[in-house]
Amino acid sequence: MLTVDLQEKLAFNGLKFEEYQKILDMLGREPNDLELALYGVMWSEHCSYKHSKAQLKTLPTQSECVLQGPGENAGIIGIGDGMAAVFKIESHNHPSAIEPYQGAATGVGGIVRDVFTMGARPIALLNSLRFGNLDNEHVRYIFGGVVAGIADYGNCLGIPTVGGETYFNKSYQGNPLVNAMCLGVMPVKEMVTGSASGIGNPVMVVGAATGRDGIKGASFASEELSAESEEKRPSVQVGDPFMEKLLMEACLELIKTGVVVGIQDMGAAGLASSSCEMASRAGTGIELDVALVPAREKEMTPYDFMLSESQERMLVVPKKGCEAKVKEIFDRWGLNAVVVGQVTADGNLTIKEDGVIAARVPAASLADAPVYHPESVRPAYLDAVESFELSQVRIPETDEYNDILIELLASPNLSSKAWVYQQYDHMVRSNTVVLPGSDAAVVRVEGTDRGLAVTTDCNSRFCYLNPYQGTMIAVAEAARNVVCSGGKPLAITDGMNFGNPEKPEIFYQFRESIAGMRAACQALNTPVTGGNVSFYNEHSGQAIYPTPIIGMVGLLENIEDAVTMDFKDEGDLIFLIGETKEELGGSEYLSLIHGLETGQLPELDLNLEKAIQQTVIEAVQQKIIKSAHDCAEGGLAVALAESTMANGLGAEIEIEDGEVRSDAVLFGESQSRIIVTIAGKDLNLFMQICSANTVPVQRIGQVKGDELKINDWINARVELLKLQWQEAIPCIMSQR
Amino acid sequence: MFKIELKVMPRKGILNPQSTAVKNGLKAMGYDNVDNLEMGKFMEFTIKAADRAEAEAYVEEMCKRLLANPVIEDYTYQIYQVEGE
Amino acid sequence: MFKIELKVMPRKGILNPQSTAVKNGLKAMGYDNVDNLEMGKFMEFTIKAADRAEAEAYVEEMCKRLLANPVIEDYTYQIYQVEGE
Amino acid sequence: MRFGIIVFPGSNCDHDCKYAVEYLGHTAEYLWHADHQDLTDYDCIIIPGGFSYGDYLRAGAIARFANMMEQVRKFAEKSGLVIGICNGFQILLEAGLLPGAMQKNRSLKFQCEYRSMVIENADSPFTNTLDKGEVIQLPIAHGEGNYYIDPEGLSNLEANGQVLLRYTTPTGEVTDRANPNGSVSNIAGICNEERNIFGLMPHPERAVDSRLGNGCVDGRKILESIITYRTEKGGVQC
Ligand SMILES: Nc1ncnc2c1ncn2[C@@H]1O[C@H](COP(=O)(O)OP(=O)(O)O)[C@@H](O)[C@H]1O
Ligand SMILES: [Mg+2]
Repeated sequence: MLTVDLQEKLAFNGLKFEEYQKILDMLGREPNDLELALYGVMWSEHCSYKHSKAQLKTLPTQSECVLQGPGENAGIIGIGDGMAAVFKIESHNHPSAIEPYQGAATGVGGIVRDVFTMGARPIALLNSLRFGNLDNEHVRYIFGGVVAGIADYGNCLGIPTVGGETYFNKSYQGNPLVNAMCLGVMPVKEMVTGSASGIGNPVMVVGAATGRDGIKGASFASEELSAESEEKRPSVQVGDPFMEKLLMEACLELIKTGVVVGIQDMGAAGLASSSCEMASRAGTGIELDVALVPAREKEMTPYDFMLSESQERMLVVPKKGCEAKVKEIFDRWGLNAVVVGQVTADGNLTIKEDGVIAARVPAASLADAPVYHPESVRPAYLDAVESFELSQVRIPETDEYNDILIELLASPNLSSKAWVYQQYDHMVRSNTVVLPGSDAAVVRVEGTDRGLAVTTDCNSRFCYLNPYQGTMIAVAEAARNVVCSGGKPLAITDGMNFGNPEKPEIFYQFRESIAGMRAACQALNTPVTGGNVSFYNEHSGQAIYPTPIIGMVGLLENIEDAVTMDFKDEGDLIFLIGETKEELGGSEYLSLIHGLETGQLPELDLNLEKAIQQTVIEAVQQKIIKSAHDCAEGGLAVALAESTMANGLGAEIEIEDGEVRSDAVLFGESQSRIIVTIAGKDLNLFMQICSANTVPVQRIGQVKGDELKINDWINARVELLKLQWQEAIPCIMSQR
Repeated sequence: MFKIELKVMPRKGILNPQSTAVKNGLKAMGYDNVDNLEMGKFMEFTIKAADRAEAEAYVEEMCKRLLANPVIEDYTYQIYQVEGE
Repeated sequence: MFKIELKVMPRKGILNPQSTAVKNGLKAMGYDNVDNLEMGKFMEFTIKAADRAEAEAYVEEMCKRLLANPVIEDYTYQIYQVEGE
Repeated sequence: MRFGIIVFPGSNCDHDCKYAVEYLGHTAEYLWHADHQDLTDYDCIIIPGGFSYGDYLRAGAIARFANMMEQVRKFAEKSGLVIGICNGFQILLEAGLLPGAMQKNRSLKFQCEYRSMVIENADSPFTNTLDKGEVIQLPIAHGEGNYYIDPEGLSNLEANGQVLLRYTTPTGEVTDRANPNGSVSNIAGICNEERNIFGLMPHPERAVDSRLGNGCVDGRKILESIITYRTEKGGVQC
């Protein structure tokens, strides 16, 4: 019976009545309050993926290099020389909306733990950020706080933050996105996982003491934001990067000793989720006594202990008899390491307080939330998008283009992001080969000559206008960025940020997006090794643009093959690989200059994409590519301008004035286009490689002087362009 | 003119790594007799206002908008009337 | 037991970046009536000591050694006797 | 040549320093902050960058009480070479081994980028392979590198030639724009009167391998100066 009392309880725990009935069936009795709370958090969207699970299953997850696909704390791929790369992306959107500095900082802390928990040393961080428009004071506050939070946390840890993306669009006004990605490396043989196997093995809590921080944070992340969110928010989690640094060093040292059976970080839903996930992965049970857990505050209840999201803690299952070894290592780092229970054979999660049982439920049942197949309806706005006619947009006069280019370069979306990444220590550990500011960043795998190219990409306006194709393009663009830095794309992690999946139009976006990712990942042979889904990104009923962020990792056999986007030497020849079509739909140009966020997306031919990427990879291997840069937001003109900035080297460009309207030539965002420069002496070899791969290529000019000239459309001093491009964000942010 | 002394302290129950670090630092130096350490910010400034009530209204507003972060900090202040127009 | 309230403020004449930033922030938000802003740290803690003089000696020493940097900071404190052995 | 690198719990450039020293063909050993090991046998002690104890009170404030810092003091008193980089510089200031203090950058932001700086004095164990007036480029990466010293202290530093590095434009001009953090007189690095202790905010150890970053290798010259000094003078005072 759904009494008022029960109704309140269910609402408090975020459970539906059907879900409650499923719990009754599983238990064969009524759950007590603590048990109900455990189901509440574990079956929250954030922990259970109940609306996305079925869709995620359709993604490709296998390839020659995948060692660990989705399901663990992070994915793992082999990168040769007996080494593995470990990586994952995670969102911290809601916490960052409420408390930008701490929300973003603890987001970084969480993803770093996901990586070192697999035994890997984190070697690089990236972050993908979305905010409302910067002309709003609150948005500036959120933006500034998020960047400072990421910076302070990562910098203190001594992990370089080497890349990411930063976009501004009104759809994120009340609901910013903060996704953090971490990449680590380790010898393949040192892999560990988060399973609690071995009946009788001790269960230990290590790291920070537990307070009442962020209780029910997972449930909070599974609701839409509203004006009341301020009041409802769980007590905010505060990060302690120094503690995390100690925890990381201690855990890596511990894992090397070989005494660890399983280890898992305590993220969302803290002790509850870490214990039941470790047990259910191994098919075992866990029994623990909360009275043994080191507490930061007085009079904590079992409920507080189980649901607290205090940061910088881990759950460790060592081999029996090795407790002292664990303690010894953590002691040296000045950290707690306490046995709180043991692995049991009964499959139950048993929670005691001072020896008295407070809750006992099958661990697998907590991890086995219902799976939903929500209804999906094509949103009506797509009709208008598809019927958009470009001919209604005026073509600018020749003498307007200089100003248009400057306006684009000085817009927050296309301007330099140095204001962001200079707050991040992107060089610490002396392995950063390609610094932020180019396409993908490249980090060396220490002790080898190998490098990993990493990038995050997503054009969410594209994904809004066409979720399927927009997501395909995101994958292709990520791969293109890896290739432009000299790498070969290997695998991805995905950060899916969407609105409320219970709304059919939103679920349509999600389903289409997954389908697009599937198609592109298959074609490019870059499987998905893990990721994160963040739903309910809405504010006052308004959803964000669908934002499936693609975090991609690629391999360079030798870091000396690394390529950057900037022009290197006067006289180098400039080529455009790929085709420019009359495609302005969804472009930054249409949005900024004409105020239109609509239109059909540029086409994407995955076979051509592959061939073009292959061409660049081969040319890189022949060591003839001096610079490479893909054409993304802002099109050809912006890409060329970006390549002039670093060294102040201009270019003289002649493009055949053909069928495509001039603004589309300059600013259209046709896909699969890469600008490369080569020395004159390598012309023949380069053309051979292009024709062997049958890709369209045209020589468009050469590196020359200190001006950028494109036909009779653009003629501007690089210094001037650079000033506008560089100062845009600093200027806005200093006018607080 | 009024002089304001404003204390901005971390909210009770919220982790405060700064305080912990100082506490541990003192302990390591042998000051075992120190306890309950909390660390926060202190600001003093003058404000021109018609009267105490107006000054207070300003201070409240400034705290909410800039000087304190209500999500993780509490503030208290004292107002003194001082010379100066 | 004694309770200590310690204020560590930037030395007079030393341009303190935090104070400057807050001052500029307030100005930018339109608070032209604010002046003479200084920002520093506030610490409170308890200390076990036989008497006030001993407590004071401890605090002086702790300030000199760790809690303040005399090159750029001045400190002042107040000592209150409180319950607790 | 044998370098010792002090490791605090929150050090993170210890690793970079070791890499740089080994890259140049010398040996580097880590020294745990809590140990009491005598340092006599080392040619140079490096106090690396990072966040020694989280730097929550003031950067370097707690680290200076580490056992190893007592050894560093003794080592320096006997004219041993000590170089403190970034957080290492902050620790040397807090320990009183170098004069002055650090404040937060005037931008209040952490800043990581390559910066130009001029060699103000080439007559030191840390700059002898460079020329006075030579402009080099090194990465900076700090949030509290805004060096302060009172006017009297400053004129002493200048008079004694203790300012070794000053932030400049790429062409060597000392301008306010070239100053990344608000340091008095654009100071990037100073030594003590005896010239055997050097503190600097920029990171020479991050600029030795041409395959990294923007390819700049000017950091070698600082390390090579130390090596040259030790090889030629055998380490007997200055
Ligand atoms: N939030 C961020 N953190 C770190 N680096 C960033 C961030 N935002 C942008 N960048 C860097 O700025 C450069 C330009 O970004 P973007 O224009 O998104 O590149 P692309 O279009 O090639 O993906 C890249 O090197 C990117 O890594
Ligand atoms: Mg790119």
